[in-house]
Amino acid sequence: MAIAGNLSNEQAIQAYKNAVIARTLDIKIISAQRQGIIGFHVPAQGQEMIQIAIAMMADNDDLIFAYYRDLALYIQRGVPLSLIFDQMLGNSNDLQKGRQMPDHFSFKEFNFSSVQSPVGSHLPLTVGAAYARRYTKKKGIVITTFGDGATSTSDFHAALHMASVFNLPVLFICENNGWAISVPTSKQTKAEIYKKGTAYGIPGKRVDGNDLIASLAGLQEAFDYVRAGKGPYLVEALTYRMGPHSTSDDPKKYRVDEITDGSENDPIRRLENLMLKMGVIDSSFIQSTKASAKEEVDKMLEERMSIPPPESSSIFDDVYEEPSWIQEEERRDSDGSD
Amino acid sequence: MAIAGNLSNEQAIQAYKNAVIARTLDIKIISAQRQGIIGFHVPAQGQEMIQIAIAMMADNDDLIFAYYRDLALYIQRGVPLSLIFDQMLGNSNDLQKGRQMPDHFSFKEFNFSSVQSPVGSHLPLTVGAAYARRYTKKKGIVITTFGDGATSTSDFHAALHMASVFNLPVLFICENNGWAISVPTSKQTKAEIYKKGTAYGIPGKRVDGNDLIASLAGLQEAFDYVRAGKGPYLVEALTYRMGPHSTSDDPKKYRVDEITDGSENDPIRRLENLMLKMGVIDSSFIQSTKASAKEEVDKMLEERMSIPPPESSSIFDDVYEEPSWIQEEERRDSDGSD
Amino acid sequence: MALINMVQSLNKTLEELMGKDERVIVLGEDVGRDGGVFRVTDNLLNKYGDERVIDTPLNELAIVGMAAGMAMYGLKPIAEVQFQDYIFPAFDQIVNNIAKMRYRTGGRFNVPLILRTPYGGGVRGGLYHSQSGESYFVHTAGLTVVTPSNPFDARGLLVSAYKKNDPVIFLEPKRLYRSIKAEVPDDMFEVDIGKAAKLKEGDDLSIITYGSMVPTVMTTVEKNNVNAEVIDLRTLLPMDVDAIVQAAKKTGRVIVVHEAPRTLGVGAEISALIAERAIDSLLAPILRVTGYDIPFPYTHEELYLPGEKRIMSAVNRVLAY
Amino acid sequence: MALINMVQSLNKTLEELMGKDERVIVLGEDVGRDGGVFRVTDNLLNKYGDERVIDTPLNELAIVGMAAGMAMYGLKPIAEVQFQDYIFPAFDQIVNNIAKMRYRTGGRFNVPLILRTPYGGGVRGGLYHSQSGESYFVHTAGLTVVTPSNPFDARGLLVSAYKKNDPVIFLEPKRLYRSIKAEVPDDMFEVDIGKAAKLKEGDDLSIITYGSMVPTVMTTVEKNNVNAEVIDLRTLLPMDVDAIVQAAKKTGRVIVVHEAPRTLGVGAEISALIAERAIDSLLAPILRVTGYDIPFPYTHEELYLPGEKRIMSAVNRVLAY
Ligand SMILES: Cc1ncc(C[n+]2csc(CCOP(=O)(O)OP(=O)(O)O)c2C)c(N)n1
Ligand SMILES: Cc1ncc(C[n+]2csc(CCOP(=O)(O)OP(=O)(O)O)c2C)c(N)n1
Ligand SMILES: [Mg+2]
Ligand SMILES: [Mg+2]
Repeated sequence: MAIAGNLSNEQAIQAYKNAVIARTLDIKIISAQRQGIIGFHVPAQGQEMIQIAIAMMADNDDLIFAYYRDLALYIQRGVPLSLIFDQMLGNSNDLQKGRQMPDHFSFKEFNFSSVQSPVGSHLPLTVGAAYARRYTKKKGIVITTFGDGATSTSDFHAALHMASVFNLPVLFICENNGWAISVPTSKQTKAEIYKKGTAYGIPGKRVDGNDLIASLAGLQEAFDYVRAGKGPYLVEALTYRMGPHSTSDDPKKYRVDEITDGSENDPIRRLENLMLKMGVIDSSFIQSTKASAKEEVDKMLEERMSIPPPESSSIFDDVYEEPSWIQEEERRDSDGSD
Repeated sequence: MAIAGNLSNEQAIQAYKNAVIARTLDIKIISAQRQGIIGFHVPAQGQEMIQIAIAMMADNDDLIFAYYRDLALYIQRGVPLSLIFDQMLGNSNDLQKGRQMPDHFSFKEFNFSSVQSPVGSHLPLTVGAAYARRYTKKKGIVITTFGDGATSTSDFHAALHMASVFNLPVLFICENNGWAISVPTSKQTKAEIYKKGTAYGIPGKRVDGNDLIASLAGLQEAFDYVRAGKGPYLVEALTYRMGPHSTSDDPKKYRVDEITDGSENDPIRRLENLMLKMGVIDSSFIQSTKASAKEEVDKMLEERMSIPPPESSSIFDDVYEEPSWIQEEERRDSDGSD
Repeated sequence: MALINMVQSLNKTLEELMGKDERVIVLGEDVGRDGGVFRVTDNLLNKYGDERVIDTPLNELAIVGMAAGMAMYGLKPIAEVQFQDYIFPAFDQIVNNIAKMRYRTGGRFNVPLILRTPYGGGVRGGLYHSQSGESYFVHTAGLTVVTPSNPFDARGLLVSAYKKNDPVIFLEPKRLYRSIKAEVPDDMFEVDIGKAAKLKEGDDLSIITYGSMVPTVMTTVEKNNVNAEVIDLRTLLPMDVDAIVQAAKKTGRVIVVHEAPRTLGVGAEISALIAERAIDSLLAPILRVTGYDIPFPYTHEELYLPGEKRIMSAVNRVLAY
Repeated sequence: MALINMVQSLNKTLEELMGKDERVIVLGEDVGRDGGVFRVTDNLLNKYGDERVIDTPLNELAIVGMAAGMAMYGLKPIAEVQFQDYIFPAFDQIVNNIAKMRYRTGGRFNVPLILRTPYGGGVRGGLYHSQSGESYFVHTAGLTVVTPSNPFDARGLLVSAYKKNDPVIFLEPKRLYRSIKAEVPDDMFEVDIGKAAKLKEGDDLSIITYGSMVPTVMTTVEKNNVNAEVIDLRTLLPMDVDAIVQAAKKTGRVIVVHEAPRTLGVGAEISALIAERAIDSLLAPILRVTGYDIPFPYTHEELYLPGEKRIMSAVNRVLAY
């Protein structure tokens, strides 16, 4: 039985569970940040549905250049909580050796690229990656996510332009959450984002990114187009940043929250309500899902917190394949203390 | 009597004369370049009509950010040949003190800004200039010209985006001459240039830039729109670069010339033929116009050539309003010799 | 006189400059409603309206390019780049347009803008919220580069930058935004561009530093009773060559401390100026205590930042020489 | 062995690298049909087709960003920026992505690309076809910066850059493209990155230079019978500190010659390395003969470029000290 379109009940349940885990994780991280356990966080609350839809649509072979607010995307794609926490904590288990701020993931094994802070600057890389994969005849397309603010950057322009000129299989997905820190989308641009591809001959589509079914349906067309080798495609997913921009931000300065955790318009609640209505789940399932998510997340943070930080002298590694005399000398001089 | 639309015979004759002067000047510069009198040149041959149309439509109050290939635009706007040659020669009369390569003009008195080499990088400046003029309640709009290649730059994106977001009176005019050095427009972009405004909510229009009448008619709508305060507008003028990209370029490497000086499809010839047909001019007028243009241009170069270069120590001026100790020390050390 | 921190000092000065000169326009990401992510532009929107305090789209090239156009045509824009790490998309505008406009037009156009940006580490910001990129600007003739190390200089340098008819890169050490308070006069005053400040007299050696490292150096020498003179450059381009050369001549022992990476950091130029002009006075090597030649790490950032131990080790080496 | 100029040497080496390694992709403005405005990529399109030799749209950010993406995913892109003056639109990609990718991913990604670009003056190119911007890159950890001064090194350094698994900024002194010929072996060979070359032995002083200034320095010392050792750095990041320190120790008199502006030019780092490591050997100030701290002028460019007179004046000052 399918809850809608091609979505089976099992898939819907899985998606729901992952959304709950993502939400629970997000809340946990914020409290860990307040306690000084984790340094920083950009909450993904409110954007889970489109992120889960992307992960559901993507093949394992597809390469994803995500951005810093994609927690649910990683979880749906199967990245274990342990690895996520290791990065957030910057501990010695972190695949990136504690080099980046929290939320700046790079899960190569799951065919993710590397998240960076400068907004939009991953986008030109997607073009080169897609070129390389086509040239080396690798399977899969390249998918990238970014915010509404990112569409203003020069990198966005450069990337769409090049992807179009070289007819590359890149699926650009804008998670338009209505805000770039304090700047609403209405002040960010006078054009509709999904139409911005027109400047490059790239088709576009807007989807309701807070609705799993609508997101999946909308993405289908985009994935089909790109997989067929017709070139890049631009999706604008309308969603909403439920919390502050980051743990350093105070949204009261500039807006009234329109969607809050657990309210009727909360995207997870919407999925929940749909599944309840269709009898796919019941309220005890919801309770147990939330409880077990909480237990899992709490336990995992507890566990990962005990992992020590990387060796301090490792900060001199990986500047180059082989450190130059400069890093070696500085490593010696630093002698592990400030 | 009007030759077409609002174009009077006198205006048409004036435009024709200026086109001939621009062409004659361009040819003269190329030969001066070959003789080592002038260092470099980017010929404007083939693009005279759209440039003249822009100058005809612009008010004196309008501020123009031109690019390096706009010789006819300057002439139609009334910039004397003497000033043009002074810049091309980099002599002590050059308003810019010999600081820039030939064709990089800055005629402030004629409400021109300053031409630079990095393609497209004048475009973001137009937005600020338009903002400043609106804020200080100055009359006039801001007009800017650029090539098809420039539409690929990040500066183009930034400028159109900001002009739209702040609803600024900037008229963007792309002189699409078919080539960016060796790269044809078909490889430069997959979209039609006049539609690129869609990404910003900016209307666009394509005009035949090799036809004076069509250019004027097409520009009218654009000027009206911008002057009415409706925001920026994008015009794509189809034209053709008749010569090499510059005096350093050899177009034989990459193309066959499709329009040549004096051929039936040469834009000046087209205007000439129209005016002949309509009886506005006759062949003796053509001859005398060309002869007097040649005489004027030849004489003027002869005259300006005798002007000495700027004082050599002036290279240390104008880095700042007041030189810092660094420039002063370097000026002393340089002592006027290499 | 009020006891205020650097954010307050900058905010107050911006507000007053806007009040006295209508040509002053503030623009940047989140500078309006939000008051800037560090609150330096707080309340300016309320007071002066959105024609003068502009929340821009997310494009630094556009912000800086637009500010440059404004400055060429009669305004006095004060643009903010949210973190110095994000200034690089505007680098072409800065190097090729802003720095060269007066020159290339033979002095007929100029670009009197101020480009403010918070720089430096110490806020657990990792690679992209911690960079000290002053060298990129100091190498660029046509720019003026200043950095205050305290609330007083912040106000004085901002007023001086405002009076300049050329572009000023105004680097704000974000670590010091709120960590120090100082008495700052209510009247406007200037801190001369191009003039260093001697923060402490001393005979045994000279420590030349600036911006974010000033309090670290001062605390270190005071705590350890080092008889050092301490110089705060305040302006990085043009540097106060006289102050630098005098310091070398006076003590013969010079240490430079900054947070930016060593290779071609500002310390290199200081060394070079001394090696050119005061070589005979030198009694010891010129040592540089600086950030490392690595990207700014997230974990162990305290290791990256020069601190007491590294400074004292250089002091002792130089004194023992 | 063939007697060829630098353009021919680079072109031949590119062609061979493409021939032996399918991962090599050449991209940039006008690199295809036109063969590059300086003809360095001549004929590559004919030989290897437009999937491997890519005429790109006019956007350096896009070129460099695309090359970086290629490099991260298995290719070996060799991108061209038509003039170094036009590299700044790509500066953010270079500084924030390319230079920091290996670091930020804990070594799990790397960006093995080569970014070729012609630099320097002497071609009457004015402000925007003449810049020597090496400092902007040398200050950036994560990059490797090389510049050949002759056709032999051009080939050897290009092969070495090709073998590196990290990004290399390959600066080509355009003034020397066709002005010197040299015997260049037909077999591929490497010129070690990080190793300077001693071009001439000498006892009275050491002249450290690189790239476009090498022939000027050599001609000057030969013509004037200066008993100087001449060092061609060849690699600017990491610099050959041993060669630099040895030179200072050997002769005690050092001059640096480069075309880039003085303030925070590469000469500053050379001075600083010596002032740190060989201060006691110095018998004279370290002088810098460099381009001036002004934008590159069009008229009087010969005045801007260091030449015989300025070099000899420094030589004489240092020898007389
Ligand atoms: C180039 C650059 N400029 C500024 C910033 C500071 N900054 C971080 S996130 C952000 C807003 C991004 O908004 P959007 O793209 O809509 O993504 P969202 O955070 O809403 O998911 C800004 C301005 C940055 N990281 N990079
Ligand atoms: C940023 C930048 N990159 C590269 C160049 C080198 N260049 C000079 S003109 C040109 C082509 C410009 O083409 P287009 O914009 O169509 O103008 P046209 O020359 O055809 O009039 C190029 C690539 C440059 N000047 N600036
Ligand atoms: Mg957003
Ligand atoms: Mg063109």
